[in-house]
Amino acid sequence: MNDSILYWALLPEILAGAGGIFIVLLTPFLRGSRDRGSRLIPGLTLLILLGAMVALFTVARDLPQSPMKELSFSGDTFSLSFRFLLLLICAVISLAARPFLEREEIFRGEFYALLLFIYLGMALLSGSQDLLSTFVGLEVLSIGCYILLGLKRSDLRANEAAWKYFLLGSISSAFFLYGIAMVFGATGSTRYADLFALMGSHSDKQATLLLNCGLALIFVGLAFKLALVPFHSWAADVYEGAPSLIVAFFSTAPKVAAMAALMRFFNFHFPRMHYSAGHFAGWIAVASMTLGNLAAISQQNVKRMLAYSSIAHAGYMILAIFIDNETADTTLFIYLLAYSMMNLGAFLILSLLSGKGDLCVSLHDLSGLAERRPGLAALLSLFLLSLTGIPLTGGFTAKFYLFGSALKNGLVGLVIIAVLNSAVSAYYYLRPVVHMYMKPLPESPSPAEVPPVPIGFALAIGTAALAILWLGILPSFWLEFAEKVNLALK
Amino acid sequence: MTVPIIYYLGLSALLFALGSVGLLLKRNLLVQFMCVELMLNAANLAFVAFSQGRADGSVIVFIVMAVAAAEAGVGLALVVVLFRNRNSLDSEDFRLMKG
Amino acid sequence: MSDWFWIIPFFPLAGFLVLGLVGRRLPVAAVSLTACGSVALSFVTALFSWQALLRQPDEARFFSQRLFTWIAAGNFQADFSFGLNPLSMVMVLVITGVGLLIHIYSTGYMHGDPGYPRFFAYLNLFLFAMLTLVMAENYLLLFVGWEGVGLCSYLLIGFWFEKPAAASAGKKAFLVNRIGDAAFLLGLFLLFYQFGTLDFRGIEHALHSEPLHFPVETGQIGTLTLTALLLFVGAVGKSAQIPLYVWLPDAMEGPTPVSALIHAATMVTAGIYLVVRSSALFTRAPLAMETVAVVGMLTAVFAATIGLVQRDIKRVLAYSTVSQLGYMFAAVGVGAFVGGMFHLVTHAFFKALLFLGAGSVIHGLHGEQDLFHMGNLRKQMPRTFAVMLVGMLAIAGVPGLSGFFSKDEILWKLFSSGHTWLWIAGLAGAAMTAFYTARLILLAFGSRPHGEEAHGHAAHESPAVMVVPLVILALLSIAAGWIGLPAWLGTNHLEEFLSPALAVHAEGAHGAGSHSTEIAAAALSSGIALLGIGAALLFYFYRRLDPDALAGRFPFLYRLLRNKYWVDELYRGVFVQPCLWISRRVFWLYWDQEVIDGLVNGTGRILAGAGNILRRLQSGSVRDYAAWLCAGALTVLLYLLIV
Amino acid sequence: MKIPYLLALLTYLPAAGGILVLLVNGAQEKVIRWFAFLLSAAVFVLSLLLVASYPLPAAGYVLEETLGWLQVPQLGITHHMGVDGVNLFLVLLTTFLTPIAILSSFTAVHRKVQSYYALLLFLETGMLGVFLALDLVLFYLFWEVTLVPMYLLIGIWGGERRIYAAVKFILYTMVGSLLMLVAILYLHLQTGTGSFDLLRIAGQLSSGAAALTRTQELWLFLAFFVAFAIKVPLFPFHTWLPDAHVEAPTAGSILLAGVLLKMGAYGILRFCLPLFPHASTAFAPLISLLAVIGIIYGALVALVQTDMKKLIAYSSVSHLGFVVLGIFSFSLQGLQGASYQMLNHGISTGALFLIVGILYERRHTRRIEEFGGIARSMPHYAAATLIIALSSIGLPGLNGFVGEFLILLGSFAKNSALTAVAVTGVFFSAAYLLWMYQRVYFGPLTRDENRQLADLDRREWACLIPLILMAVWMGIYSQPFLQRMEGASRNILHPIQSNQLVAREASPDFRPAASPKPAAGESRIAPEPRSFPHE
Repeated sequence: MNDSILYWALLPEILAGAGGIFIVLLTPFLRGSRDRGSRLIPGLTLLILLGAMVALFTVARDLPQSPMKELSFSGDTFSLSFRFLLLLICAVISLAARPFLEREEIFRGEFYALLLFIYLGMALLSGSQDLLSTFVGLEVLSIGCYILLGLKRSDLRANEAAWKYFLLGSISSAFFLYGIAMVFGATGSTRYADLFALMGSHSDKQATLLLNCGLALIFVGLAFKLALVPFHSWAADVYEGAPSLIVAFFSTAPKVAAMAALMRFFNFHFPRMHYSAGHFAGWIAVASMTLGNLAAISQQNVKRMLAYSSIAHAGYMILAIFIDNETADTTLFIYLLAYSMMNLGAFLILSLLSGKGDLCVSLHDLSGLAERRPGLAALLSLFLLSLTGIPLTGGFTAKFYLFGSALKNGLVGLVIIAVLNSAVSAYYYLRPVVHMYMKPLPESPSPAEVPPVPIGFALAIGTAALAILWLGILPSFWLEFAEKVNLALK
Repeated sequence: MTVPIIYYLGLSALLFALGSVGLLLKRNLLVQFMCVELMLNAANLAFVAFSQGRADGSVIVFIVMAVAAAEAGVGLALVVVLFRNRNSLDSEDFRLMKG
Repeated sequence: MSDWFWIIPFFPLAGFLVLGLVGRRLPVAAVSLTACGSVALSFVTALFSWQALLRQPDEARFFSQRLFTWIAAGNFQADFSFGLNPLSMVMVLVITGVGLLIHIYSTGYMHGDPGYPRFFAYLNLFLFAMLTLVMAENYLLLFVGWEGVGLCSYLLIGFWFEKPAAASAGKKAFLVNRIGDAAFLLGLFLLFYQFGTLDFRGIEHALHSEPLHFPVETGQIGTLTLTALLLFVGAVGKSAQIPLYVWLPDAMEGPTPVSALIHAATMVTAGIYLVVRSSALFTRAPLAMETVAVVGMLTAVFAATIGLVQRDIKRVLAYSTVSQLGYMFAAVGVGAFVGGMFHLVTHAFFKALLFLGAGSVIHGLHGEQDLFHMGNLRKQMPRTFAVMLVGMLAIAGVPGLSGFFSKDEILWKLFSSGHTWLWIAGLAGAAMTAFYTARLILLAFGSRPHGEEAHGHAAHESPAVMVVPLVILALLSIAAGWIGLPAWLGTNHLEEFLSPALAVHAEGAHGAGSHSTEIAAAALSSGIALLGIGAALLFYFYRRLDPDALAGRFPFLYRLLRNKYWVDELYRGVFVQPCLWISRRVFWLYWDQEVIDGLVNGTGRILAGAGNILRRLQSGSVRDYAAWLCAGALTVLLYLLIV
Repeated sequence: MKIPYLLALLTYLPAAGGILVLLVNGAQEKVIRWFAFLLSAAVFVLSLLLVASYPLPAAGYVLEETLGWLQVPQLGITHHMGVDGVNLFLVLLTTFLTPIAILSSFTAVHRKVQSYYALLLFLETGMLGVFLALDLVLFYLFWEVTLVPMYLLIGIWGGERRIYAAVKFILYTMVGSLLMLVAILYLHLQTGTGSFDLLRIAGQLSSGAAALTRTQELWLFLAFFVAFAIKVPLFPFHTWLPDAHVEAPTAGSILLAGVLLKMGAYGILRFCLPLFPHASTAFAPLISLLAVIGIIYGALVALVQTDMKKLIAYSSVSHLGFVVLGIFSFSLQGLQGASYQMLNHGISTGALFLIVGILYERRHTRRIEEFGGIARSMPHYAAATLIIALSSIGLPGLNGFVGEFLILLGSFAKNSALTAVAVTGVFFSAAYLLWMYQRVYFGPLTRDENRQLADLDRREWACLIPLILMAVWMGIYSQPFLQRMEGASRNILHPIQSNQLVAREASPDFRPAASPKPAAGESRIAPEPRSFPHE
């Protein structure tokens, strides 16, 4: 393998990192949000992200399609598709960020730099083939997130959310790290390829035990990021406390990255884990879906409800990790694409509706929204229907593909449970729809006037909606795209 | 003479457990933060133990330390913000959200 | 004419369409003309068809015309095809003839009613349905007519729908008939699966040509018997026999011409027609025949007893109709198909006459129907009195009049076929018939006792348009008997005419018995009739006997009869109320709302409750969360180590 | 006339119209509703082309088309649509009822007019897609897609308890359909055609190229069937229906009763029977029993309702029981009768809901006790109601009878005792409708507010007359319909009958046809073996 190709493969990340550093260096010279220069930052960030995307596809042509197992970072097509998704999410967020930040009076150039750095960490996570680089990626991601969460210093709820996430995240990092140590102890290496090779030859019982424990703790570390039960406890509080736009980012991008890492680690490199881990993942999946859906039923706070919903969705997705056939990564990608777009859309709209300080996010606040803002109501409904998995939305395509793949693997029972869970979820996803369309405008207190939609938001939400519909109505393009990823495996 | 690896590991596990138990018992934010640091360092200790005689293990330890330091920076900043807003360091004062 | 006979039902249909669609905008005269004219056209066509039929040789006396295929699925096919054979010819003549007279009568009777065009629309529709019924070439098309007449009956009984009693009576008629119809339908299914067709001629052909497949089911309940019985249940509903007769007395809520046409002359005889038309089938099911005979005679006597004490003039006639229909069933039940048809024809005339006469009385008294409020009408309504007297004598069976011949033939056939008990019951019924009809005449037209104030003084004779049909019917009531003279007196033209339609199967019922016995029996029955009339005279004319005293002597019996054996109350208490109660309490409120919806909503509640419990785990304290995290990690570790 | 992609055009034209409706200025109410009406009427005219181009006799799909750019080859989903005798008239029923439903809303709906008509048009697309789809996933897509407009129609323009009803409606049906989705996927994987095309899967199964074990077949059948049974609704899955109907706006009720319920029965015909002949046979006794219970039960519960709409809703449970009974009689008569009864029910029950809606618009109540004697104030209305009620009762000469008769005839051969019970439904249906009729229309006018009720206006006549004409036509001259249904019904029965043939030949009690059939104009197909029913 030619080194130049390797660096070439990292071109998007290099771009993003350089851009981030540039912004960080730029900000001290700007005088707050009023400065013309700081107004340029969002556009600059978007430009960098788009440039990264272009770079991504440019280098893709020259890259081998199979994973380069001997490298710590593989720029194969699998990581390529996930990096594309991550860039997309970041771009959508950066589109909507400025009006949001200005409304909350926390506009700072560093936000954009953080976004780019976090992308860096996530990209690393998606292509990493070495436990150490995985850890670094995870930590870059985490630390960035801690800062994002704490960005709104004056808001006590946001502070609490940040603290909870920080503390629990650190614990999970500790677990992850301990897991790495154990694996390292058992095999003497942190490279996936080495681990894989060594595992086959091991007959040492102690080492195997150590290895298994290590793998379990690594799983815990990643599962925490995905908010899988029983590592979900942070999710609801953090989603509720953090500003909606941050949550929109937060509930999507890190999950994409963590899922990619899980996929690469457990599906590509440790297929033999399938049996016992698959079983266990089954339990975790069932627990996540069920707990997420049930706890969401009686939530009054829409953000909190969506937090539980995302726990449930992580439960569905985890099925894909343990699918032992060639469709696993396609399935995961399609599901994540749909999931992130609909979650982004829903949270962005909530962010618009909830007003400054995210105060109006209860179901009651949505009552009669269709009268006031039919367009927003329709879009929010679209995202919610997609989350439910109603056909002609991306959510359906994703679930369809996922259930199909899982059935192909013989997971009939799990699929039936998942399907029943979907039916339950329909109940709470429809509640906002009920409020928006079927309840009258509340008389008192009169609802906060929703300001006109800033252009950035409109573009961001439009992108998400378009993606959802595209994936729902004409999924061929995306399936084909995702199936190219598939080749990476075989 | 080398200390058998198992001792290191035992100590590391003990520290890790201590950290987690401390987290469960202590209400002070700073103490909680220190417990987390303890857990991270326990893991680090395990690395050191495993990397006996291997260079790359030691390198990892340094990387981890760097990362932990970054985390500590953010964490302490958060503690400061929390204290400023609430004038308290009791973690039970920060239960606005639940259910 | 043999090509065009099928148009007979369509004249009234056209009349119905005209009246139904634009009747409200037409002048009264145009309505009357359309209504009567369409029936008259039918009648004339029927007469021509009859002539055409008579010109055919005996064995070829049928016309048939397939208009189009109605329903076809797989090997099932039913056509819209009309036909005429002697049997249906007789029915067509009666229906169009009597129908025409009643239409004419109604133009007078209904004059001034706001629903005048509607009334005639219904009446025309009824004739269409009735003609379809009798001219149908298959059972399914017959069923169309069968239900069609039921519908018209419903509409006409409830013609004055603002009267709650009328609305309710119409519904009752329809529903009680539906019970019979359900059985009828089952009978049709059985027919189809035995014969592969529902065509009359196909079935008759099969019965005749494959005697091995379809033997006479003596002493066993075979499929043929079951089929026949199911068809008979249908007939029981339509012809108001026990136990489904309850609708007919209530049906008197309708306008009187309706009672005359539908509930006396035509529709209610559809059951008889059905059995006779299915004679090939019934003769192979002796058990079914016995059932028909017994039910018929039971009804005849049962209804007659109720008729003895009714006060409402139309109700007396209604029970009389039920009773006379019973006679007809008894006749066909013992194989005297011709006898049954004969009585059907004569009954159509004299009962229509009696009803129309009663209508004339009611009309004259401005709606008064209580016999005990009438009296002395002989003077005010002499022509009505005269024709009703004729009708009464005819139904009572006074020798020489039509009723005598037809009833006598039935009684003779009962006797000669060995059904002695039925014969005795028939005689008793005949006595009662004579009594209650005489009572009716005497109460209405005779003088009042004790100086009771009668409404008679206000009465007036009906206009000519009502009286002329009465006179014609009276003439027919006298003369119609002569078409079916008994063997000792002349030729039975009716039997000759009908026998090709009934073919040979009626022969078996022709029992032994010489002319002398037959004469003796006739003498006995006429004596019985006179006895009944005499008793009525004693009670209500000479007043030698006091009916109240008699009632006082047998209070329970009297109350039993007065209250019509409490059958309506019984049905209400045993079927209707429990059914409603179960439907409401058990099915709807309990099963649907408690059990099923309880399960559905309960599932929701359980899920929400579980969710709430899970929510409570989310305590908000970061230490708890950390505990979850650690516990989770521990679990994962343990699981991987153990499994 | 040949129109390329006629089926797709038919299906998507209403949706395109719906989008247009959403785009115009919402204040132009008149323009919107006339546009919606004319568009749906145009779709109806277009759908008549299907009949015009229908050759007789036809057995298979007379019109099939696939739409390349809407397929998903990666998943094996094809955009395969087709018309045969089974769905032809259901498509027509949909296109026929939708303009009527739209027309009926002209004065009833003044709130959010744009969304209302757009949703009705979207709903039409969904319904047409369900009937036309010959690909399992495509079918499922449309199946689910119909839920949303109906849910919103009930929830936004419905009555007082509309939210409960709407949520119950969508959750009830969704539980069933999601299980069906699993079954679709499973079936797809098991047959290994790599395609969701119904014809290919059915071909694989019937040719033996792919086989299901008995257990698999039974479970798959159940998963499909429960989804359909809920939609039908078959007792005891029916409790969503009364709520949904009572709360839905008139047009919603018309389409819900007229078309949406048929989707369930159609699904059974199109999928359950051909794909799972053994399971269908195995479950037939149980399902027939449930159908008969539904017939009687629905009728009895309808009898005691105090709300007219609820009464009609329960009557649907009863009527659809007949349909299911007919389908599971596995006889040509039963099947054709069921297909016919679906149309009848669409027409007569749709019309009944329309009628109740007309009254509701005037009085804003549907409680029976609020009325009485309105035949005096609204004579035309009463007459129209009577005709429709009689059609629903199954009076011979009107459409309802033909279907019920054929169903009962067909099912009698299979299970005469059960049929005998079902026949009593004939009595009860008359009981509840005539009793209601008596209480609402007959009797004295006791309430002042009923005295001044206006009789039908021109628009209402325009809604009712087509329905009445259809009721009469289909009652008197059923051949144009039955002939076209026959070939397809035979196709559906084929796998079941070949499955049953063994049992049938073993039956000793077999009587040959007794008499030759009377000469008939049409070419009849050779009679099938007739066996005598066993008690």
